[in-house]
Formats: sequence, C-alpha cells, structure tokens
Amino acid sequence: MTTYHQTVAGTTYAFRDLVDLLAKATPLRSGDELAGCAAETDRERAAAQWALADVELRTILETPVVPYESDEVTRLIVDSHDAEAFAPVAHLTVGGLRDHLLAVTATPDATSTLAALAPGLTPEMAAAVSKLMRNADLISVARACEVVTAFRSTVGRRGTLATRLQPNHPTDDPRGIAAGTLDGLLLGCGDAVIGINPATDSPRAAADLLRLLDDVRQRYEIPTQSCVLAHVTTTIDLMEQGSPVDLVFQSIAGTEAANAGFGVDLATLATARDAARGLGRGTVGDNVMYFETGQGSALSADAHLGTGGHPVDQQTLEARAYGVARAFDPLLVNTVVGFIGPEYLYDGKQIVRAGLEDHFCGKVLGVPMGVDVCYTNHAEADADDMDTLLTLLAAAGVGFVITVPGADDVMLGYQSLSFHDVLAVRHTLGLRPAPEFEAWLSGIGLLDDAGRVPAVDVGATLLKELVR
Amino acid sequence: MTTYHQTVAGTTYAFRDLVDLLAKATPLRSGDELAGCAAETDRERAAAQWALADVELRTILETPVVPYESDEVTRLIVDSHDAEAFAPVAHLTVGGLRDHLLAVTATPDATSTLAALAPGLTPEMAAAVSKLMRNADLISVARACEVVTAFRSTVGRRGTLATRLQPNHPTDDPRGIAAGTLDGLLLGCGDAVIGINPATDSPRAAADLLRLLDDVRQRYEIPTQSCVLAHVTTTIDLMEQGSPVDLVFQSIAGTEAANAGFGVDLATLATARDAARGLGRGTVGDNVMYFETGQGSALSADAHLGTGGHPVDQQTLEARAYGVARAFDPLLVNTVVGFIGPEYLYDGKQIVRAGLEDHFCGKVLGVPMGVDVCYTNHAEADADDMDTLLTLLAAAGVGFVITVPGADDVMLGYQSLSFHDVLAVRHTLGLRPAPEFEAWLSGIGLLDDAGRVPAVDVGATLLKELVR
Amino acid sequence: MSTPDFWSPLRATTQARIGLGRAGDALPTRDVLELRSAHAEARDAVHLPHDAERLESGLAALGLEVHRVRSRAEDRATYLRRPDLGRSPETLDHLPSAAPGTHDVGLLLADGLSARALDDHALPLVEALLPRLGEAGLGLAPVVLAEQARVGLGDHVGRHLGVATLVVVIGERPGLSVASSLGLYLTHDPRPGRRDSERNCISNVHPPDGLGYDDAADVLLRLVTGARELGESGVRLKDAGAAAVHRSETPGID
Amino acid sequence: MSTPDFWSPLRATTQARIGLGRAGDALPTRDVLELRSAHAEARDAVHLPHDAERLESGLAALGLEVHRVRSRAEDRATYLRRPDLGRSPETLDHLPSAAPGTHDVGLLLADGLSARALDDHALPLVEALLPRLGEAGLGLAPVVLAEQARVGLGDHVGRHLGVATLVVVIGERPGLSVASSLGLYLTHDPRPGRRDSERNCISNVHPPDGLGYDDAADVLLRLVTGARELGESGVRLKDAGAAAVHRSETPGID
Ligand code: B12
Ligand code: B12
Repeated sequence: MTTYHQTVAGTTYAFRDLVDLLAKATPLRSGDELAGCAAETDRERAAAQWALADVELRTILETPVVPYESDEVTRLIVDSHDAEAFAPVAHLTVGGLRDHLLAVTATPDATSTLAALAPGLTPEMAAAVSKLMRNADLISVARACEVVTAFRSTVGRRGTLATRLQPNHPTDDPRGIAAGTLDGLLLGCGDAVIGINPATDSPRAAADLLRLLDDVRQRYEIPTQSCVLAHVTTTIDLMEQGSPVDLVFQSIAGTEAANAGFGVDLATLATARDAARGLGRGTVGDNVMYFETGQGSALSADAHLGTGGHPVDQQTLEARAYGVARAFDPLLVNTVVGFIGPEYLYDGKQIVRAGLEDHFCGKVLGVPMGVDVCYTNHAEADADDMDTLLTLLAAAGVGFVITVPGADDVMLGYQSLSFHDVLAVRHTLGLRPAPEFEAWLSGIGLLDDAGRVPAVDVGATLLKELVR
Repeated sequence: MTTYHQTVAGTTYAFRDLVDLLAKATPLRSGDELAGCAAETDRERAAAQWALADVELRTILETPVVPYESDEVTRLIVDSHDAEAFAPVAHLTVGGLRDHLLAVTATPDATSTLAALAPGLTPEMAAAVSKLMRNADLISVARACEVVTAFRSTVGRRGTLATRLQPNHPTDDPRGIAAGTLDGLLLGCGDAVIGINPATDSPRAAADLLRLLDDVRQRYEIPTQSCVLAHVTTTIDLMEQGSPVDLVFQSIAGTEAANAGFGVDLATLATARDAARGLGRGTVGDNVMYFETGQGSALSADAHLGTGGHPVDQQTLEARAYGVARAFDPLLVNTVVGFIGPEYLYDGKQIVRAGLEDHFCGKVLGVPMGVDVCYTNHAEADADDMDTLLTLLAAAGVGFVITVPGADDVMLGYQSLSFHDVLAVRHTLGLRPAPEFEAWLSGIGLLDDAGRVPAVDVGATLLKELVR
Repeated sequence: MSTPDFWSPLRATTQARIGLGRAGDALPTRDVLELRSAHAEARDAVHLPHDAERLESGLAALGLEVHRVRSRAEDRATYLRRPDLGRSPETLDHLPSAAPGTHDVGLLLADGLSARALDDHALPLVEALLPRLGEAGLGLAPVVLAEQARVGLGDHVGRHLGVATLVVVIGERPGLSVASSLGLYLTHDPRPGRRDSERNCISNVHPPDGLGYDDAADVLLRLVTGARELGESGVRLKDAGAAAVHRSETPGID
Repeated sequence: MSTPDFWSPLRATTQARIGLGRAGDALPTRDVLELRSAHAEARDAVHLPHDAERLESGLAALGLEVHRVRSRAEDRATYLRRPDLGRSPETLDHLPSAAPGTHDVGLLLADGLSARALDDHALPLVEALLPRLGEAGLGLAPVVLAEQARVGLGDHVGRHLGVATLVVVIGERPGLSVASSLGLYLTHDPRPGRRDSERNCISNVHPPDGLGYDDAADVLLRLVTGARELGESGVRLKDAGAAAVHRSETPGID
C-alpha cells in the first residue's frame, strides 16, 4: 500500500493510501465530513490534489478502492475494463488525464474520441480526474460527450434536453396522477419518461399505475416510455404477470453492500434487464433500464467502507454506481443530487458542484446522464440554486432532468424543477425536446412556428380528455 | 408616506415606506445586514416581496428613494424619464412588470420591444422587479435584451462575448504591462478594451501608459480601444495635454454623496464625455465612456442614506448607478461584483446572485453591461463560483467580462477571470469575439478554421515584437 | 390563457401545483411568491420542536405505558448533519428490557424531520392500530417516544424492548405543500445493523390528502402478519392486499 | 506549444501569471493547482495576526514614541463583516491629545487586511521616510499602531493627535501572488467624516516587485508638501513628480 506525501506552503501532508488521497482531494462536502474522510483545511485539500494529479491511471486500475474479493461492483469494474480503449491514456497520470480530456474537447472530433475512450475509463479514474477539475472543466468536457439512448424516444442527442414528467401523488390516486400528467404534457414535458414513484409498495397499486400510464400513452400515441418506480423485484413480478412495463427502475449505489441495503444485486438487475428486453416494447431502441443514484446513499446505508475498512468518499462511490449502470445499457440514469439532504450536500454550492461532477463522471463513462436538479427544505439551498444548476447543466448538455408541477413534489417532500423551468432554459440555450416527442408536440398543436411550447387553452386541446 | 403591511403564514409584517420595502424584499446579502436594512427572516423577506409585487410602477416613479432636492442622481433619473416609452407599462405593478418582461421575452420581437421600453424604466423599477425574479428570470430577460455600442470595435451584439484585457502591474512597469498585453492578445482577449488600472496616481505615469497602449494598438492595427483607468479629473487634464485618450474611465455610484466620495459629479462626467467625443478617435462608433460600479460602494462611503435618512439597500443604489451611466452613452459599464469584499457580498452565492441582478438591471435599462466576475481572498468564494457566474452570464448574453493573466490581478489583489476562462466559455456556448476584433485575430493568424483561438507558438507570431 | 374552471375540479384530486399560469415560459409572479413563502415556512417546520407532553398524555389516556428516549444528536443543527447520532440512543437504561420475542409488536414514535407530523397524526394512527392488534391477538410493548431520531434508532429500541416486530412512526421531511406527514417503517426481528432492505415502509400518512389512519393501519397489520409468517421483513415481503389508497371521488381515466 | 524560453525573461518583469500553457481552452492542471494552493494560502494570510511587539520595538529603536490602539472590531470575523467598526477606535483616551496642527505629520500603522504586510514593510518604509521629513523640516507626531483597523480610523487618530496631515500605512488585501503589500493613505486636516475623495493614495508598496521604500517615501513627501500648499488633499492634489516607479531592466517597447 503506497502512502502519499505532499508539501504545500511549507507543511507536508501525508495520505494513508489511494482511498485517503481521493477523499482528501475532494472539494468540501458535508457527507465526507460526516464519514470522517474529508480534508481538514483548504491547504490539505490542495496538497491532496497535487499528489493525486501525479498518480498514474494504471495505479488506479490496480488499486481498487473497495476490495475485489468482497465486492461485486469492484469485480464488475475490473473485469469489464476495456484495455484497448484505455490504451491511448494508459501512460497518463490523473493530472495528465485532465489535460488530455480538455485538449480533446477542443478538437473537432471530440465527441467520437471521447466515446471511444469511455470503456477504457473506470469510475475511479473519472472520479479522480473530476476532483482536479474546475466547474468550467466539468461543463466543457461533459458537453463534448454525447451519449444517445432510445426506446420510443431518443434521449441525449446534442442540442436536446429531455424531461422526466413526475406526477407523483401521496396516495397514488389515478385521477390526481392523470391531472399531473396532463399538466406536464401541456407544458411539453415527458419526453424522457413519464415516471411515477408509487407511494405504496403494493404490487397491485403498481400494476394499476402501469396500466394507467400505458393507456394514456397509447390513447394519444405519445412517443415516450412510462415507468412506475417500484422496487426492481416488484417490477420483475409484474412483468411476469403481464403488466405493461416499458422501463425497469431501480436505485443503485457504488458498493455491493449499499446495493444490498437497497435489496438488489447485479444478478437481479440482469434478470430484470433481460425480462424487459424480452417484452420488445421499444420502437426506436431497446434501452430498458432506468437507474437513480446520488452521492451519500452508500454512506447513509453504512456501506461506504473500502480497502482497509476505511471510508471511501461519496463522490468516488457515486461514480462507481455509474459503473454499475453502464453494464446494463440503461435508457436513463439520473443522480438525485440534492435529494437526500444536508448531511451529504450541505448547501446550494455543494449541490451545484456535485451535480456537475456526477453529470461529468457519467458522461465520460458513457452513461446517459440526467440530473434531478433538486433540494430539500432541510438543506441550505433555494430555487435560485436550482436555476443556477439547471442552466449550468443545460450548458453542459445534460440529457434529461426531472420535472414536477410547480417544482413541488407533494409525495416525496422536496423541490425539483417545474415544467416551466425547462421551457425557459430550452429557450435561453436553444435546446429542443427529444425529436420523436417534438414531432408529436407539433402534431397535437403544442408547438408554435418558432418551435416553442405556447400557452394553450387546455379546453381546446385533445389532451383534456385525459382527465375525463 | 405609505406604510405597507403584509401577512405571511399568520404573521403580519409592516414596512415603513418604499425604501424599507425595497430593502426587505432583497435576497439576503451581507451589505444590507451591515446597513441594518435587511429582512430579518425568510418569512419577512417573502412578505416584503408580496407587498412589493403590488406596488404600482407609478408609485415608484413618484416616490424617490433619495430626495429629489438633495440628490442630483435622483434629479437626473426623474427629469430624464421618458413617459412615452413608459406608457405600455404605466398601468402595471412591480409584479405585473415581471410577468410582462417574461411574456415579452417569449415573443419573437422581444429585443426591439425591450429596447423601446428601456428609457421608460427607472433604475428603481428595474431594481424592484429584479428582487421578485428568480435567477433564471434574470438570465432569460437579460438575454432577450441587446445593447450594442461601438468605438473601434462593436460590443454587445448577440452571440458575442467581448473582454477587457487588464494587464495591471504593481509599479506600472511598461515592459511588464506589455508582457501581460501580449499574453492576452495571444489568447484572443482585448476586444472590449485594453484597460490598465494605474498603480500610481501620477498624471505623468498615466500619460506614459496611454502612449504605450496606443502605440501597440497602432502598430498592430488592432480594432479595439485603450483606457488608463485614472481618476476622471486626471484624464480630463491628460486630454487637454494631448494624450491619446480613447475612453474616459470613472467609478460611479448611485447617490450624489457617493459620487462625491469618488470625487466626481455629473457635470464633470459631462465635461469628460464631451472632451473625449471631441477627439473623434472612434471609427465604428462614438461611445467614449467607461464606467465601473459595484454593490456596496455607496455604503462603503457612508453615502447610502435615502428618504427620511434611512438606508437604501445596495442593489437599488447600484441600479441607480446605471441610471447615471446611461445618461452618458457609455461604450462599457461593468459591475465589479465580487471586488470589494465579504462585507457587501459574503459568499459565492451572494456574488452570483448580485452579478445576475446587476447585469439584468443594466440591460433592461439599456446600458451596455459587462461584469467583472471576481472575488477576493477575504470572501467565502472560489474559482468554481466564478466558473458558475461566468457561464450563467454568458447564457444571459453579457456584453463583456474582465480578464487578467491566470485570473490573478497582481496589483489589485483579487481574482477575476483568466483569458483561458473566456476561450472555454465561448466554446461551450458558441460565442464569438467582437466582429472587428475577430477579423483581426483571423488576419494575424490567431483564429483557426473552426473559429477558435488555437494555442500558437508565440515566437512564430508577429505579436512577439510587442515585447522587444 | 388556461381556463381556471378546467383545473379547479382537478385540484380536488391532488395537492400538486397543477394548472399554474405562465409568464412567458416562467411561472407567474404570484406563483413564484407562493413558492417562496411556502419555502420559508417549510424551513421553519424542520426546526419546530414537538409537543412530547401532549402526545405522551394522549397515549397514556389510551392506557399505554409510555417511555421517552433521546438520540445522541443533542440539537437540531447536529441532528441535521449527523444522522449517525440520530440513529443511536443516548441511553436505554431507563426502558424495560426483555428477551427478543417477548412482545409481538413495538411502537417507536419519532420526531424525525417533522415533529409536527407526530403531533398531528400519531395519536389517531395509534388509535386506529390498537383494535386491529387486539383482534389479531398481537401484544404491544410499551410505547417509546423519541426525540431527534432517525429510523435506525428503532433497531436499538426494538432489541432492547424484546419485540418481534418494531414499527417506527416518524415525521417525514416537510415538503412545500405537505409539512406534516408520517412514515411507518417496519422491521422484523430488529437489532442494530439491520439494513433498510430488511424493512418495509408505509409512507405519506396525512389524511385527508395523504393516506388515512385506517388504511395505514390495515396495511401495517397485513405487513406485521406477513413478516411473522415469512420470518422476515424487507424486500421479500410484499403487501398483497388491495391497493389501500383513498381515491378521489371523480373517477380516473377509463 | 508556447516556447518557455520566450516567456522566462518576461517573467522577470511582472509577477503576473503570463505565458501559461493550455489544456484545450483551459489552464493546464499544474496551473490550476498552483492557483488552488495560492488561494488556500491567501485565505490564511487574511487571518494571520501580526507581530505588534516586534514592530513596536523596531519603531522605538528608531527613537519614536509609539502608542497602540484597537478598533471596535473585536476579532477577525467581525472585522471582515463590519468595516464600520474597523473605522472607529475602541478608545483614544490613552493617546496624547493636542490641538489641530500641533504636529505636521502623523503616522498610523494599521494591520488592515494583511498584517503580514505591516510586519514585512512598515519598518523599512518608516526608516526611508524619517530623513525626508527631517530634511523638509516636518515634525512627526507620536506613531500609532492600530489593530483590526480600516483607513477611516486614521481620521479619529489624526484629529486626536492634532496632526496637519495624517498618513495611514495599511496592509492591502492579500492577492494570490502578493500576500504582503502596503497602501499609504494620506489625509490633510484629518477628522471624522472625511471622504475618500479627500485623501490620496500610494499603493502596492512591496519591494522588490512592488514600489520600493525610497520611491514611496519620495512620492509621499511630495504629496505631503503639495497638500500643505494646496490646503487640502484628495482628487485636486496630483503628484506632479516623475512617474516614481521602478522599471524592469529590459527596456519597454520603443
Ligand atoms: C430520503 C429517501 C430515500 C433516501 C434514503 C437515504 C437517507 N439517508 O435518507 C434514498 C434516496 C437512498 C432512498 C432510497 C430508496 N427509497 Co426512499 N425515500 C426517501 C424519502 C423521500 C424521505 C424519507 C424520510 O424523510 N424519512 C424520515 C427520516 C427522518 O428518516 P431517516 O432515518 O433519516 O431515513 C431513512 C429512511 O428514509 C429510510 N428509507 C428511505 N427510503 C426507504 C424505502 C424503504 C422501502 C425503506 C424500508 C426505508 C427507506 O432510509 C433512511 C436511512 O435509514 C421517502 C418519501 C417520504 N416522503 O418520506 C422515500 C421512500 C420512503 N422511499 C421509497 C423507496 C421505494 C425507495 C427505494 C426502495 C427505491 C428503489 N426502488 O430502489 C430505495 C431503496 C431504499 C432502501 N431499501 O434502502 C418509497 C417507499 C415506498 C414504500 N411504501 O415502500 C418512498 C415512500 C418514496 C416513494 N414513494 O417512492 N429513499
Ligand atoms: C477596494 C478598493 C476600492 C473600493 C473601495 C471600497 C472599499 N470598501 O474597500 C472601490 C471599488 C469603491 C474603489 C474605488 C476607487 N478606487 Co480603489 N482600490 C481598492 C483596492 C483594490 C484595495 C484597497 C485596500 O485593500 N485597502 C485596505 C483596506 C484595509 O482599507 P479599507 O479601509 O477597508 O478601504 C478603504 C480604502 O481602500 C479606500 N480606497 C479605495 N480606493 C481608493 C482610492 C483612493 C484614491 C483613495 C484615496 C482611497 C481609496 O476606500 C476604502 C473605504 O474607505 C486598492 C488596490 C490595492 N491593491 O490596495 C484600489 C486603489 C486604492 N483604488 C484606486 C482608485 C484609483 C480608485 C478610484 C479613484 C477609481 C476611480 N477612477 O474612480 C475609486 C474611487 C476611490 C475613492 N476616492 O473613493 C487606486 C489608487 C491609485 C492611487 N495611487 O491613487 C488603487 C491603488 C487601485 C488602482 N491602482 O487603480 N477602490
């Protein structure tokens, strides 16, 4: 085990091992303080970054942050590493990788170069390099990446910004959910997925909701996919029982233990993916998985310890969750960046930074990243911070974001984006919905000549029947 | 004097007068806390915003925040108000103005509508409406505005982002300044102005620097303007003595007393403007003034008291500085948003918010706004916050920003943007330099086929002679 | 431009902020300000202390033995940043201790992120639960009230009390429109170290808009019974009952 | 791609971070990290206390009478957020008081935003100044050392001491590359309520890279003399002397 040393301004700092170095090099966040692995001062953090910049990528590949023997996520990452794709950067250090990614970004064929590199990068490499990057770097490199996936609509194409329409309801009341769905569609949202978090865990309720969403979709021939975000085991059962499942959802994390805390393992995810593919419900593509992640979930399940029994920082673990995700060719992956609370990301600044990191790491790893731009009422954040993060992510080419009526999720108890927010940022940055969905909007009279979603008299639209 | 009342969540809040209401409705910032006029709780702030939303624009016009009798800035604002331009919004409240501006922004002819409205808005109206706006609103409305000015280059055209090249030096050493200038030009900066803050106040030194910059400009036929940011009285003297003055600089603020603290008044500014215009040095336009402003400067000079001797919030006073600026048809106005320190804007969040407010207020008032995206080492902010603000402002269509070598101003003791930062954001958002300057860059071999500034071997460029 | 009449009946079906107007692409000023006041209130709700005395005497009036515990998080600020402390009891020495399985069911009523939720809903929920437990012949351990508590605290309390199945009734984090909502977390054979995958959850208990007390109690009883049959709680335990939700009166889509 | 040889001689002419490389459009990793460490250090510099004892004894060794004052800002955190307190003395009762004009020149040495600047540069600056004042026949009041002080504090001190012209020598805010730089603020006929437009400033005193002590003292003397002639300091008073700057050895552009 290598110990690292670095002197900054006359003081020499020692770092126990790579796990320690990665943690200390991470921009300040409450979750790492909670885990006891954060740098104690800005100087120590700078020292760790200097030392990390000199670590070779090979070393990272060869030094798992969570042991290979005891963790199936590590095994997945190591065993599926693509040495050929890695070759062009195999000689680099972490600092060299940052320079390389930025240099590539400035070239005309940046997108294809980065796509070719993705399978050669491990989550830990992505996390490591992100720690050295400034917010602007995270934005410009992510923007140069393009990760396109499809089911009934195509998500992630450059110049588009798609949305999950999230019409949650505290009792899963179908009429209330239909009303929320109508609201979102009228505001041009739902092109990535119409996805409900069921308040209850009853398979029966989930089946009802799946039927409801599928009916709406078929009735209006909406080129999108639906999802009821029940536990993966529930969705597997429902597929067997013939429920109309487009996408299988599951929360995932970056360690085997954290996934166990969520009640899942890789085999279960593979079963679910195969079952959903087998249904053959996609039209323009067959990406059938939808994953959610978020910094802090491993720590919150006390499943954040790595090599030597020491805490791994939450951002590195989050990147490992993308390592899990990409193995299952998902349609959508989103980090719920401000969702859990201030114990992991304390304030708007930490949420913004984490959102950019997560998006960047996902994208360079080849994962179709979206972000739930959100905050809770116990965090030191507000709607202005969400505007900031959404605008930055839109500039960074985020694939999709979560949208709920008036930004207020009345079931999950947090604030995400409103449908309006997305209309505004699409206009500001010249972005468009998913192409199939855009055509549908146009067909149903929800797109004006300038390509914008106008304010319409709902009574005059066909969609009004949705709630009759 | 009207007192305002508003009930939020069962508690009724009273606001002494419009000055009090404006202050309490302002998003939290340390300067207003210092002045003792900030809302004490988020609820009180929300109450103030509700009450402010119902205030009629006419009331704002008729209720100066600083007395007409004792303040020439107020007289300027009131006497130059354009009633005809105001007519379309004359019936609105502050809340109604927000809705109106956003509605206009969504129309195809937003830019001309907003330009026509500008002379009808007073700084206090702009400040008031900005207090109700979310960050995203500030961005989208500002983006819809286009304020174009010109001297030897054209600044502010949609799709462009210009820069001040700021090659400051602690002893005004000409060779050190030339080196900084070369560095910036090689990185495609300087299209808004090449502007030096002279470390010394000696007119002789200022004259030397003016000569230096003018020589460089002429030698390389650079379509830009130069400026030595001495006190306006010094520049007036230098013009009389035949120095090559392109732009007259002055720091300005929103009250007569604060301007007096800066040693200026409106008459002096008019004298300077006329003298500079008289030199006829512009080629594509004759905007000859360059102003700097920044929230907190009035308070820092103890010149922030308004009607009734009560403190006026710093953001309202800042907007009034734009009222001063627009009377003199400036080429450039920039807020030095994080420049002074944490006593006025405490942290990155407050700096970001203030930067967006200032830019918005300037733009809707028809002022050619730039921003010094910056922070000091005694504030709770860092380079990530600057990346954030720069990206947001670029999305909002900011006219120009300040750039210094490596972001580090070795004379003023603060961090602004690096030349690199601007290259990156231009690439991320597809923005270009001022058109005349872009043509020059291309001619001198500093623009590649993709329209980007490549890394060049300085030894192979003509510009290298600049430091011989 | 959107017809207010169109949305008003729908608003009876959901607290969600549907059918808001538009100012260009953005929300109208009125709605922005509504959200801002709601945010100011919701932030306060996180910090409101709860009225433990009232709840305690209410429970006593139902004939229940009540004890109180505190987590190791000494104040709200600590609680928010240190969930580890919120999961760990200051002490349990003053609680009656028993061997595992001594009691069938235990109840831990915890403030969580919304003490108001406990004040508003805990008592009627317990009232709905008691007869059902009685009918099912399930014995209840002394009830415990916990301050500055997280779900995980129940593992310690349940083990100490010696209950077969522990139910943590806890204040869910306050949203903008729903400041007072209870979550029920059920753990069979509770002991420190239990994972969340080994629990089941009933969420959003806040009539009239959220789940009702009777509905919640029905589901809970089914889960308790199911856990006893399966010998475990968690992801393998599914509520096979009817979708126990209250439906708005107007019918859903057909 | 940029030739390092090209920039290295130029780096002798400025501390500015010129000729940095490129990683695409961005700064190379090395430079980003340099800036980050420098930022960590500069932030510390704001908070370092200064070594008043050493300065005091150094001044005493020059034969000067020295007094100390504190502003009303009791600690660094307060100082940073309350410039009003930093401008106001806790008390001046222990200083000798005199009628206006009793002394020609007064010196207030203040920590400002960089106590280190005072530690590094105040003594040699005073040493350069003393002979010049002597030659000009200008009398110096007792020197005052101030903690947690802003420029405006000088108005109180100068008035109390009864000086004709007060010079505040203060630590300028630390930059990334320059953590130790003095600013000199001159006020003729000082009294509370003076505006900044009524002062003159000599900035960036930090040899070898910034202004040298002798140069600074020369300018200061010209300004003191000028203020006495004009009867005021401030914007109307200009330094008509040679551009008193040190030039790098290699010539500028021709
Ligand atoms: C925050 C949250 C999470 C966080 C928890 C991390 C954390 N530190 O808080 C994260 C994002 C990790 C999460 C994950 C999941 N959650 Co969750 N979560 C919530 C939420 C929004 C708030 C909970 C709260 O306020 N608790 C009160 C505080 C005081 O308790 P705490 O001790 O601080 O937090 C613990 C509990 O929240 C618990 N927890 C969180 N979610 C779940 C879900 C289940 C099934 C269980 C048993 C426990 C549990 O984990 C925390 C740490 O021990 C609720 C919705 C709501 N309105 O309450 C949904 C909710 C409880 N979660 C839900 C679900 C389905 C899940 C997942 C199973 C999703 C999935 N398919 O993978 C996963 C896995 C959960 C698990 N087995 O570990 C459902 C439960 C539905 C049901 N009736 O069973 C809810 C009601 C939301 C919904 N309708 O979708 N969740
Ligand atoms: C911060 C600052 C400002 C702030 C001051 C507000 C504040 N609360 O701090 C603002 C932006 C308002 C400002 C304005 C101006 N400034 Co200024 N400022 C500075 C800076 C960057 C730092 C000062 C510092 O750290 N002071 C130490 C702290 C502890 O003192 P303080 O009590 O907190 O702050 C007081 C002084 O800073 C003073 N002050 C600030 N600038 C100036 C300028 C002059 C001429 C005077 C007499 C006083 C003064 O005002 C503050 C409040 O009383 C210096 C550069 C440097 N590296 O020091 C330039 C600097 C002092 N400013 C300078 C100039 C020219 C100006 C302007 C005259 C520009 C103009 N053309 O209008 C204006 C007007 C100043 C005035 N008469 O009021 C020059 C002075 C050159 C010279 N040798 O005379 C400097 C050196 C920068 C430069 N080279 O351009 N400034």
